[in-house]
Amino acid sequence: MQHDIDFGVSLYGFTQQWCENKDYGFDDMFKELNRLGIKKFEIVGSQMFNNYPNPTEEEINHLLALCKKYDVEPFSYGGGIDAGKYSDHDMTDQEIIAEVTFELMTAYKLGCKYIRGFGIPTHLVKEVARFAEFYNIKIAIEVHAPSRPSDPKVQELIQQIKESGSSFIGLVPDFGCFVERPNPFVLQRYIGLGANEAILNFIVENRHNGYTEESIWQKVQEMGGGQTEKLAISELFGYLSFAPADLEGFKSLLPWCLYFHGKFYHIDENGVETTIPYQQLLKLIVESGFKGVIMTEYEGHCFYLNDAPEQIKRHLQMERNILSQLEVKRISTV
Amino acid sequence: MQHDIDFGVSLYGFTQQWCENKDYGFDDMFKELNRLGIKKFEIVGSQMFNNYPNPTEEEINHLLALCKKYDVEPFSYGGGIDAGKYSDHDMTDQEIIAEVTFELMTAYKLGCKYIRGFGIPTHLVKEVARFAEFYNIKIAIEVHAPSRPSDPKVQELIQQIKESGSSFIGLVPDFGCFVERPNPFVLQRYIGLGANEAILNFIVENRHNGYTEESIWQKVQEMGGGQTEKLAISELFGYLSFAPADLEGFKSLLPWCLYFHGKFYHIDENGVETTIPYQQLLKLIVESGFKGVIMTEYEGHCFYLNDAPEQIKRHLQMERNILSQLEVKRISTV
Amino acid sequence: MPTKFLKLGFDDRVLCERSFRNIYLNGNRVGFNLGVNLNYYRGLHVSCIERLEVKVNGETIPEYLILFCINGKKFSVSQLKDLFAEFWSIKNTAHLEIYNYGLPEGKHDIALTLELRIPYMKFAPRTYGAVDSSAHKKMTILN
Amino acid sequence: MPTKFLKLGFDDRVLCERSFRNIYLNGNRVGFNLGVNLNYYRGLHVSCIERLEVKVNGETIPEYLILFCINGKKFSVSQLKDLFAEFWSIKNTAHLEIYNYGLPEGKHDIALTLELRIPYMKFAPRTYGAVDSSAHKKMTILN
Ligand SMILES: [Mn+2]
Ligand SMILES: [Mn+2]
Repeated sequence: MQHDIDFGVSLYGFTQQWCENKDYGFDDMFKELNRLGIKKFEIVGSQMFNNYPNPTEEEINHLLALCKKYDVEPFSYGGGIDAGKYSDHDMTDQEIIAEVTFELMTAYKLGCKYIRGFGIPTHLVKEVARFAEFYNIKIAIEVHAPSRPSDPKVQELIQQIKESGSSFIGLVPDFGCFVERPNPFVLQRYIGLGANEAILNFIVENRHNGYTEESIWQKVQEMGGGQTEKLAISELFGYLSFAPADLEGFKSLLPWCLYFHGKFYHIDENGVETTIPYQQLLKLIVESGFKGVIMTEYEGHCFYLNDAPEQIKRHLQMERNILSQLEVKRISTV
Repeated sequence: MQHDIDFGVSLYGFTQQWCENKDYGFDDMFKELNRLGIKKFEIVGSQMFNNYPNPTEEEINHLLALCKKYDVEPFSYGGGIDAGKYSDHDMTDQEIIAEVTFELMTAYKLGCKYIRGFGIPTHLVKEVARFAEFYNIKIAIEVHAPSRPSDPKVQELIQQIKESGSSFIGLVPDFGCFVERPNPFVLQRYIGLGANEAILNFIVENRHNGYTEESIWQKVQEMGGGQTEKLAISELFGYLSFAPADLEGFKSLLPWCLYFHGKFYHIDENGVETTIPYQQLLKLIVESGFKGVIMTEYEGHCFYLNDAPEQIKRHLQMERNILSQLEVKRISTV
Repeated sequence: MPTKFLKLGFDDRVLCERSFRNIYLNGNRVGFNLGVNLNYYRGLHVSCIERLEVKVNGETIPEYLILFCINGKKFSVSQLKDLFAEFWSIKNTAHLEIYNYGLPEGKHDIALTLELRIPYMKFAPRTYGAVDSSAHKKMTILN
Repeated sequence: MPTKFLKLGFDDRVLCERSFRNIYLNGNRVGFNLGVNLNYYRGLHVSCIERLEVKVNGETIPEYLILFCINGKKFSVSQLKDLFAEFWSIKNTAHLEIYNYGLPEGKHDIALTLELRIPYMKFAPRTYGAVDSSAHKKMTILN
């Protein structure tokens, strides 16, 4: 292989089974990893531990014993700052640092070399890097939809990371930032829940026509929309946001990327994610000289098709296809 | 037996071993009960459960399994209302009722027929009786030093119990109410901790000379007393309070007594508790026609003599001696 | 991730048929138990519960009749907001003990309103995304 | 039971020699662990802690360097007052993790100030008895 890209799978991809099937557990997920030939995985602490932010020794040991049994390895710990967990105040900076430390402690026990950081305020980046260094664990702050790489706050984050001079803090871009159009399954789901198709089309067409989430909800109500249309607005302005991919912005992130969240929603029988420009993203990653991991992060569970194993398999195949084509091109142009 | 008095032992008596010896547990206490030939015991929830006020199923089941093994039975559950557990407010009436319910739930799981109630406000007596009836468990509110039976608040409590018309609420007098003089061990302990003997004597002699805890502390400071003398004042005005026994008051409690806390501090080789008038107390109990249990409650652990098994044995023997003498008298006067 | 109002499709797991049962004390029916799971992809701190209401056959249960039971502990509804140290995980069923003298054998219409703050989805000071974990089901209770 | 100021004689159990040890991360000494038991006859809710201070060889440890660990959870000292749902039982050792870069091998003078509200000993609104569970010991740490 000319490129130095390795693959991992986030257990987050198995959300539907995890939530719907009481008996579905780490065993089942690790068997899938074995079938996929994947060793590295990410685990989201608040999703899969019963005690959070401080999983018990029993929980940690249970997980590690299964890792050994199935020969898989916790690569990254999906952490986060639950800044709103107190009912009487937002977390103070000191409380946030404490939470980061808890995530570091858990990642340390798991043997993870990386943490997916989320909710770490930009002004704490340098302080957080100090703690990460103690633990010898790198914290990758996630750049996630509806943020886009060119957003001033993302650029300010890069500036702080740069100024820290620390190799223990960096970024993990989530490819959900580059969704270019709503997946048809998303719209079908709203329709299934009773949304009006004309109103849905209006929302999609006017997503970037100067509306805020509030003003379009106002408008949609006038058109006769209700709770289902409100859900659609909230998601399409939120984690299912879409827009022409901000590839220039992505390039500006690349020097600071520690790994990538290969977020995707659906890959059809042709092996293509039709809403996220994987080909362009992977090309930029390879061109940047990145050595490391792309973590497959399936989020199509929001369509409730219960198809994670097949989708994750297709995703890995798609990535390998794209990378080998890039390889061929590179060789042929040499 | 002409009297209908049975005996039980409160596990509270084993406090010193429980606190000082990490490995000392229910097994050890139940073996003592076996040696003493005692089946009925009381357990204080906040002392012996790791989870309180809601012990886990595992804790309950562990205890019940040992009860079966050693053929002993939880007679009464030592409950209490931790009205000050919140840092921002004293418990509201509704919160107190919830805590009473938790104690009832635990007692129910343990199979206790009685609860030692503590901290239940007098105005909630009738309400509490309703809940006790649901659980078919009788709640005995403790009358404890430094309260004395004749105190207006105790008499008001009796009034409320009477008005409730419920057989599910009553009293458990603690014989610590009838300590007539400080035990020499108490004073020796203060001296061992560095207290000035003259000041100690002053405190004891003036305990009932119109001083409050605050005013005598003022005076003692003027005499050169410090933290150890403060501890002495606090205890001698508190749980180690003493005064001529309020036997008339005790008589007024008797119709409402569900069981008794046979509190004691030290029984010498002659088999006598020299500070509490057991002979008179038992005589009044027998004369009242009481049928039920006196729960041996050793508190001499505050002298750190590590002598609970021997002391408890002496206490039971002392009670049996007194009762059989009363019997002889009764028979000889018939 | 910032999405102001979320409702996932794991509705069916919220009201737990298996743990829907009456509570008896000494042969008297005193209440019923309602097992509740989160309709979300991750666990949440109990303090994130912003609204909890139960309707049985159209009638709202008064709050003071409800105990919220989780991690072996029991709480009143008004205490929930303070429980930042109690985690309600995805695999962990919370139990509502509802002391309304229970329900007669048969089918009942149970409507739970359960709204939670999403603690990592901060939009502004004290303003967070919300997830709707409400559910509505006809369930059978056996005596 | 009402006694305003209590100090029992189970002092020796408070500072736990066995769990007095340095904390290492990747070969670097980052702090030390101090196991603490209650000097009382019963357990108390963590919210009853009214004062907690540690002096090492005469110097007070700043509060922000201390984590209070109990029941598998970790808290800052300033959070303790809110933890009415965490019980600190007699048989349960709490651990203070103190991130001061640890202590050199050898004997150290450890002084713990620990005062707790006695929650059932109410004298007046918001006025309760107090128990002093402080302790002072010279203890040996091994590297
Ligand atoms: Mn992601
Ligand atoms: Mn007593």
